[in-house]
Amino acid sequence: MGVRLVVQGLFKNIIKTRKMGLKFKAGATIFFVIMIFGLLSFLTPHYHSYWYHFPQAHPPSLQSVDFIFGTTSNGRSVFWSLTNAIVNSLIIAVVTSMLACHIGLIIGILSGIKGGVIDKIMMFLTDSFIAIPGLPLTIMLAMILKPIINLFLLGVIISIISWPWSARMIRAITLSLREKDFVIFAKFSGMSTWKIIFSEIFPHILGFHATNIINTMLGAIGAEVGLAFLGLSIIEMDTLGTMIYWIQRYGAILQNMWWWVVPPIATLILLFLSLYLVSTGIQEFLNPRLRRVK
Amino acid sequence: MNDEVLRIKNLSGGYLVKRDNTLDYIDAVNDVNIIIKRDEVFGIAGESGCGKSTLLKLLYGYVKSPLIIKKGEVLLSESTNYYLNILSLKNEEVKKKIWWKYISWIPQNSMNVLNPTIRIKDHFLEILRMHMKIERDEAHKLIVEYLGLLGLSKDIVNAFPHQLSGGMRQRIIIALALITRPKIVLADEPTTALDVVVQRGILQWLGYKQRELKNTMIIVSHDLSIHAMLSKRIGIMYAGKIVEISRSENIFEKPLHPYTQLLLSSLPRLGDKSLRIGITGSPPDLIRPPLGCRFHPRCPYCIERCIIEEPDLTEAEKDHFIACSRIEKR
Amino acid sequence: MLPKHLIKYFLFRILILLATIFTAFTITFVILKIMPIDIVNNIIARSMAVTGAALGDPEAVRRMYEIYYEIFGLKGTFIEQYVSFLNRFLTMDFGISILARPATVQEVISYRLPWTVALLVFSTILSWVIGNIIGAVVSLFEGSKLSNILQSLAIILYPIPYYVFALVLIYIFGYIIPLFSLTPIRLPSNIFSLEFIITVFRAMTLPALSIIVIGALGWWFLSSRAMALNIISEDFYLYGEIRGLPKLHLLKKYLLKNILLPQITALSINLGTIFGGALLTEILFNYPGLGTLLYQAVNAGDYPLVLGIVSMSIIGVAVATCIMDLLYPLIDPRIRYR
Amino acid sequence: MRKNWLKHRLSIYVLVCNFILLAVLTIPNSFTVTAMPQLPIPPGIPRGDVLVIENGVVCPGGWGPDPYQFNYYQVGWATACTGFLQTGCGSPLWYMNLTSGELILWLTEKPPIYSTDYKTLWIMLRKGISWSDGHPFTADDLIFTIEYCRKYPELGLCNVRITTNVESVRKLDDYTVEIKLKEPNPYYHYEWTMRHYGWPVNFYVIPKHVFEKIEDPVKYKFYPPVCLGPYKIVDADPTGKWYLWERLENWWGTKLLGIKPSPKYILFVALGSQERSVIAMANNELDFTEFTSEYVRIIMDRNPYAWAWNKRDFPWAWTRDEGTRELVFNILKYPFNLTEVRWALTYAIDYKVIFDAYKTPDGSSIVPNPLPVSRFYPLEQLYVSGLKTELMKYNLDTTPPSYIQDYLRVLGLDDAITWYKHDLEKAEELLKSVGFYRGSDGKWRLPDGKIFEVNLISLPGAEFSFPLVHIVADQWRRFGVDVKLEVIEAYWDRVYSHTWDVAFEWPGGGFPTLDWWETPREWHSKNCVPGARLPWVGYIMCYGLPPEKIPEGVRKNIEVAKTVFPDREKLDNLVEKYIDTPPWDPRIVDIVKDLLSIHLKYKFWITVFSPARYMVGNSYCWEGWPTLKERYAEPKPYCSSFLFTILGLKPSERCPIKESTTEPAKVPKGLTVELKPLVSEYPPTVTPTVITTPTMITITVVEERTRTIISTITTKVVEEVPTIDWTLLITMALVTLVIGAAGGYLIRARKK
Repeated sequence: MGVRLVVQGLFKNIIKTRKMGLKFKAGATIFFVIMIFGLLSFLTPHYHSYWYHFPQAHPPSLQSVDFIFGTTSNGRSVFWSLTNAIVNSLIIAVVTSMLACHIGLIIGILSGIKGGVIDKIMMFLTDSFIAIPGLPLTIMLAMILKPIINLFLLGVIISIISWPWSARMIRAITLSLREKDFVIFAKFSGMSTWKIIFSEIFPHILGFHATNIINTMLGAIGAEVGLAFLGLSIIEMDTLGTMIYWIQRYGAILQNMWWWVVPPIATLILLFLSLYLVSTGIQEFLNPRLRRVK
Repeated sequence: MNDEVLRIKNLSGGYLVKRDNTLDYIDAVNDVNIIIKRDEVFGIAGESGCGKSTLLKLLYGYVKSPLIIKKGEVLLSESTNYYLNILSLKNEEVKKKIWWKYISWIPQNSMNVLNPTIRIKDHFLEILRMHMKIERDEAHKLIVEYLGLLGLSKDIVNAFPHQLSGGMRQRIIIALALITRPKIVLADEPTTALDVVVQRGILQWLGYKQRELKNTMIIVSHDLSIHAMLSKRIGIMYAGKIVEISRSENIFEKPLHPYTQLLLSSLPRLGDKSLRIGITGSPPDLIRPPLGCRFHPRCPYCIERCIIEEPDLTEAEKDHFIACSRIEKR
Repeated sequence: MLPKHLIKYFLFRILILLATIFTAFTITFVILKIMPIDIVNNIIARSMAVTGAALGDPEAVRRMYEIYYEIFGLKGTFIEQYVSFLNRFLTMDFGISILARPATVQEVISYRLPWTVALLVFSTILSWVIGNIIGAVVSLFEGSKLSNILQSLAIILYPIPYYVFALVLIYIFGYIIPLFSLTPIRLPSNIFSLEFIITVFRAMTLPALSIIVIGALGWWFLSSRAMALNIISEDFYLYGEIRGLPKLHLLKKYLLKNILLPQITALSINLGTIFGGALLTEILFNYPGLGTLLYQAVNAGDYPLVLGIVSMSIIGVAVATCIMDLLYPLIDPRIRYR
Repeated sequence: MRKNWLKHRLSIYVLVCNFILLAVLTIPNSFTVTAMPQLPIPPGIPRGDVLVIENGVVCPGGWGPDPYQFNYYQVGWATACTGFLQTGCGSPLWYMNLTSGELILWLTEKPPIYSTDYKTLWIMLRKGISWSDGHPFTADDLIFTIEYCRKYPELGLCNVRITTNVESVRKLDDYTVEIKLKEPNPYYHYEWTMRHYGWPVNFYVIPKHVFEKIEDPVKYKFYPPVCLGPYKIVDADPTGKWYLWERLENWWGTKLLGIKPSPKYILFVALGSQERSVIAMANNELDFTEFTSEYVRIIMDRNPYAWAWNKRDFPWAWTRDEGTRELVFNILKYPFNLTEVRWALTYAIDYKVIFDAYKTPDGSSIVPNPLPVSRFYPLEQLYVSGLKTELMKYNLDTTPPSYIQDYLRVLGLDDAITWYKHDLEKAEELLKSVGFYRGSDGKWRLPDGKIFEVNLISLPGAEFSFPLVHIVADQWRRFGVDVKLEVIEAYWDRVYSHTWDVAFEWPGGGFPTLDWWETPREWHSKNCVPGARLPWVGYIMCYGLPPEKIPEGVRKNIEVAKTVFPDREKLDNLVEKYIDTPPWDPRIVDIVKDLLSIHLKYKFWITVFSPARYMVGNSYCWEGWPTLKERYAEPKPYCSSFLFTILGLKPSERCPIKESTTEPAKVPKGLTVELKPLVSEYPPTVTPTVITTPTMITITVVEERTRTIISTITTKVVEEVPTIDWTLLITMALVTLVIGAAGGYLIRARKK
């Protein structure tokens, strides 16, 4: 119930705040810059993965690209780590959002539209997953899958804790849509349930779904950093989480190695900020009610 | 004896809206002059979007961004020869001195106007404590008594709004507006949300109440049948201007303004089986209202003068004011 | 006496609650069982590695393993173990914690529960109150400078991962300005003394601050502001304004009352989660709460302890949701039992 | 006009924000805030009376889940974080002086006395000892301990170890105990000697008068513990974050030996992470802990009172840890059963990189170690130098960097022996000789065309495994081996599933005694029987045996490869001889040499280094930490021998003291004896004249030359501590700048 009101509130709020377009632009710009940065990772030199290839803890200098952001305590280039980290973190984020949001979407719509026993069973499953504390569940799963962990699996693990929330939200919206005149009308005009879902319900959920995808991406990046903090991410790869893990491990902050500390944390914050702005922007963009106001 | 209650003088107002980085002014109310008398039901009619509700808001002094007043006065006759300009008062002053003491308001859309989380009696209590400075216990007694007087059951005092039917809610809202016995009651489309049967009952009740309390009532509605039932005088509004004012018999029997005529002809009448003719075209864009008579693009009797000259409201017959160049000329 | 359909509804809701708890418990148990950790093996192997001495008789070693499996309830097939743990779950007696042997799970939890509850109840409620009030007040001044600054701040604070924020807090207040000690604290025996308050304050301020700032200015603020703006555009609020009600009255009776009702649901779920502890915050601040304990237990594969804490959290969340479902119609007059 | 101003306002906002931040950060710093110690001690106790120890790496998660668990014979390391060992609460019969290898007679009056066939051990207890509750300590307690362990199989390890070794135990008089062993074992007294950790390495005596009343040994917690050491527990945090111990004023040691430790209170705290430890020590809230090489440079920068192994001079590193760090192969599994593969992987490691990775600013680092023997006196001289010619056959680096050689010389070690050459050609040659080939992608393929994958596992908590495993994984990958590195919490369980290829461990090492240590005892093929669980030493006992002889537990999980091991019999014989030879017998030297030669030849483990550990004491409140020059004790804060560090401390003038004594309580000279257990034909009480067989050690070992060489080394001077931490500030400022800019952008965007 509360969730439903919050969602409605968010929607209406966005209609009210007229300058959201700027938020979207700002978010997209920051995201674009980060993405360009990430795309540079395709130019990563082969020696990047080697430890102690560069001098240790070298402050930033302009002598070559490798040294732009300096080097780490284990003699790796912060610049290349960062570019790779962005890509890898985004892969995890995309996998998670694609899985969690679509599972949530299907379950949410089905239980919202069908109602009755199906709704009860699905919601009780969702509630069960919500009741299990999230982070410990992720930790357990990460430990189980540790021997075969990769970016995709990490995404799967994180999506296991994120889908129930999507499902609940989508269900709440579907329920409110179900009572709307146009859906009732469609139902009375003999449309099949699937037709109703695709032609009447889906377009209205699309806006929320898009923002939900981005919010889940945001959550996934955060969850990965959390897992990495406990050493449960893929330490062998560069992600934003593992970068922070190594910083922590080598005491980079206390060693005053700001060139190593600032890039991942700043990127993380900027990435979060940009995704958040984009998500609010998309809400504004895709919401049909908003279009009417314009 | 001065039986004037409210005098609206050259009132102009509208909305300032920012669109695509340009400030637009929506000319919702333009140069309105009305005199409203004591113990009278004055109706304002017109199509949607003609500025009826805006006029009402201005009368009430509820001026809040983006609504602005351009010019004009709303004079409230406080005593025989003393007029108070509502629009010159500060927001807080209007709130404290005028609202519910002199003027109260019956809002549109009765379904949603009551706070769903507080009880009916709390709505009354709020008003009594705010505007009459009556203590809680006393007010409580008063409310029960009052509702009894209105013929409402005592039980609803403790009910929540959603537990009541639409008609009941509307009655409550009307009761709310009348509890302080204000001189003027403004009703903004008081019965739109209700079905016809309930509507009728409510209107009868409202008329009865008005006769009993002998206060002035200004009713805004696009529905002429409501006016036929209640209003003693009717002002017809079109595109922010009053185009015709007269007693309701006059308006319904022999409307002079072409707009009024068209409006009435689109109204079904008992026993009349002829096809109803709607008004062609749509109301003008109030950001750039047409020059001359604002009705001229849709007027079947449009002459050249209508395009050039803006007609003034003149008394064509006794107590029958009309703003039309053709009539004026006649 | 309650009407019949209400009793039916109540019973059904409680049935759902039990089913939820049961399913969540089963999921946890299965996942724990899939976890590739045999704690008995881990403990014995570790001791053996450190001893560096031959264990000699394989028969004796085998016996030792058997005894430990038996003591920790890890004997038998999957189904047998499941039944035995379900039995423990139903009696809420999780037996002996493997890590803290011979202390029982309840004992170990009871040492830390007050800390976690104190921290999380305090910070959750405080951030809820602050966030909602600021959100509602700011919505009244929508478009003003204050509102813009607060909103920008919230948008920036909301996405900051709280561990980053926590680290910054530790460095600033623990090291650069050592206002708060990083060493664990000792609680004075007299809980009504000033010293007690100061000690608790010292231990809890930083972790609580990290939760409150992010929580209050992040989620609670944004959501309550969104809802407040929604309500301000409602007819009843407008009518309240038209009736000339004072601003404070409008804020209290019209805005906050309508915002808080849905927010209470969210709060109750949040309060339900406190039995799981705040894992990362507790680890970062070296806080003696359930979160760290749970992490330790998961790492070691201490089934009874993990199941104990997780079950508490599951029950907490499920019961909170259920209670809210049942009580909500009493609080919010708009909702009726379906 | 107004718009212009708006534009500037953004930058003004950001600037102002940054200035405020800078001010907030710098002002308190420039006034040098004096950190008030806010330790969890009862009110009224001055800081100078409390010694604050962080015991760090050994406790899982830094703290015990149940702080009131002191029943140490139960499974698990219940007492690991409590200070139980360090304060001597769990007192052994003998301590070993780990700097000299001598025995310290603690609860005993004499060294252990063996019968000539090594089947009986007589222990003579010191008279006049009492428990902390005043109850006298007698032979009954010792006998009760053994019988208690024997009686309860629920106690697990304790029960297993007693039943495997002890035939019977008998009281000769109140202070003499006779232990009859099942098999001749001249090493049995080690089970009762505190060498490096405590239980489960060695036994303690438990108070009979307390434990005999216990019915269920599983449920009993033994809190507060009844001790034999100079401290008793006062209070413990219910959440296990700290333990406070108070000096026992009527301790038997003060009466009998004249030892009175200086600190009135000892506080053991768990700070949770190295960062917090650094910050706490910088604030003088912590007196002793261990740091990793990354953090030690930070603390030496931040606190001018921090003392490492040589105070503030070179070398900071303490390299005398009893364990060497090794990469152990799963030699039962193909292709790691092939000696060529193991050697190839050894040659693919560049030890110089590892040395640099562990190096601290002063120049000290790990000690490269080609053999699984500790590199200190006498093991270095006996075995490492002793096997020099043997080692040279295996491609030892003859031209090591001079800084490594200088470093070895300072430590008194053989500077010619560093490590194997980083020889990729030889490695390649070796792999090709067993049919491996390189694929087109540069990765190694097994003869059957599969990619050569190595699954390297390691503990997460062990600071010495990091960054070693990462470097090795990296170097092997560069060599073309597909390495999958796994850092696992439940490491031991994983090890026992046998499903790994290479594991990081420390099975090698040794003490400053002639014998190497226990590991070779298990290499005998008789330990490899079908029903057994393989003890953790890299499965050498099963190497070369036919697969059907390998325990089922192993065969169930991995495919056991057939292996040719021509030296199997020789190894078995050597192990038998090793077990029969007493540790003080000089003949053991040759046996160990032969064992090591076989080990070296087949390269079962890659011994990488002797770790450099950074044990940092804070001399702000307490002085007299053991240093290179005054090496009176081992500085490990979590081991039992830390009691002797505590005994060597004295308060500095800087902290207020009330009840601490101002002088350190050094252990009297007469307590330490050479490790030469007495061998007798008769029990000591039966014939009071003990016949000792004169088995003098005839090897002359060179005394360590540490002190004389120090001056020849250029030490790096630690830079002066800056009062204002500019880089951190700039970091913060940059972060806020970014945040501010984004915020400003939003504000401006809305203003439009």
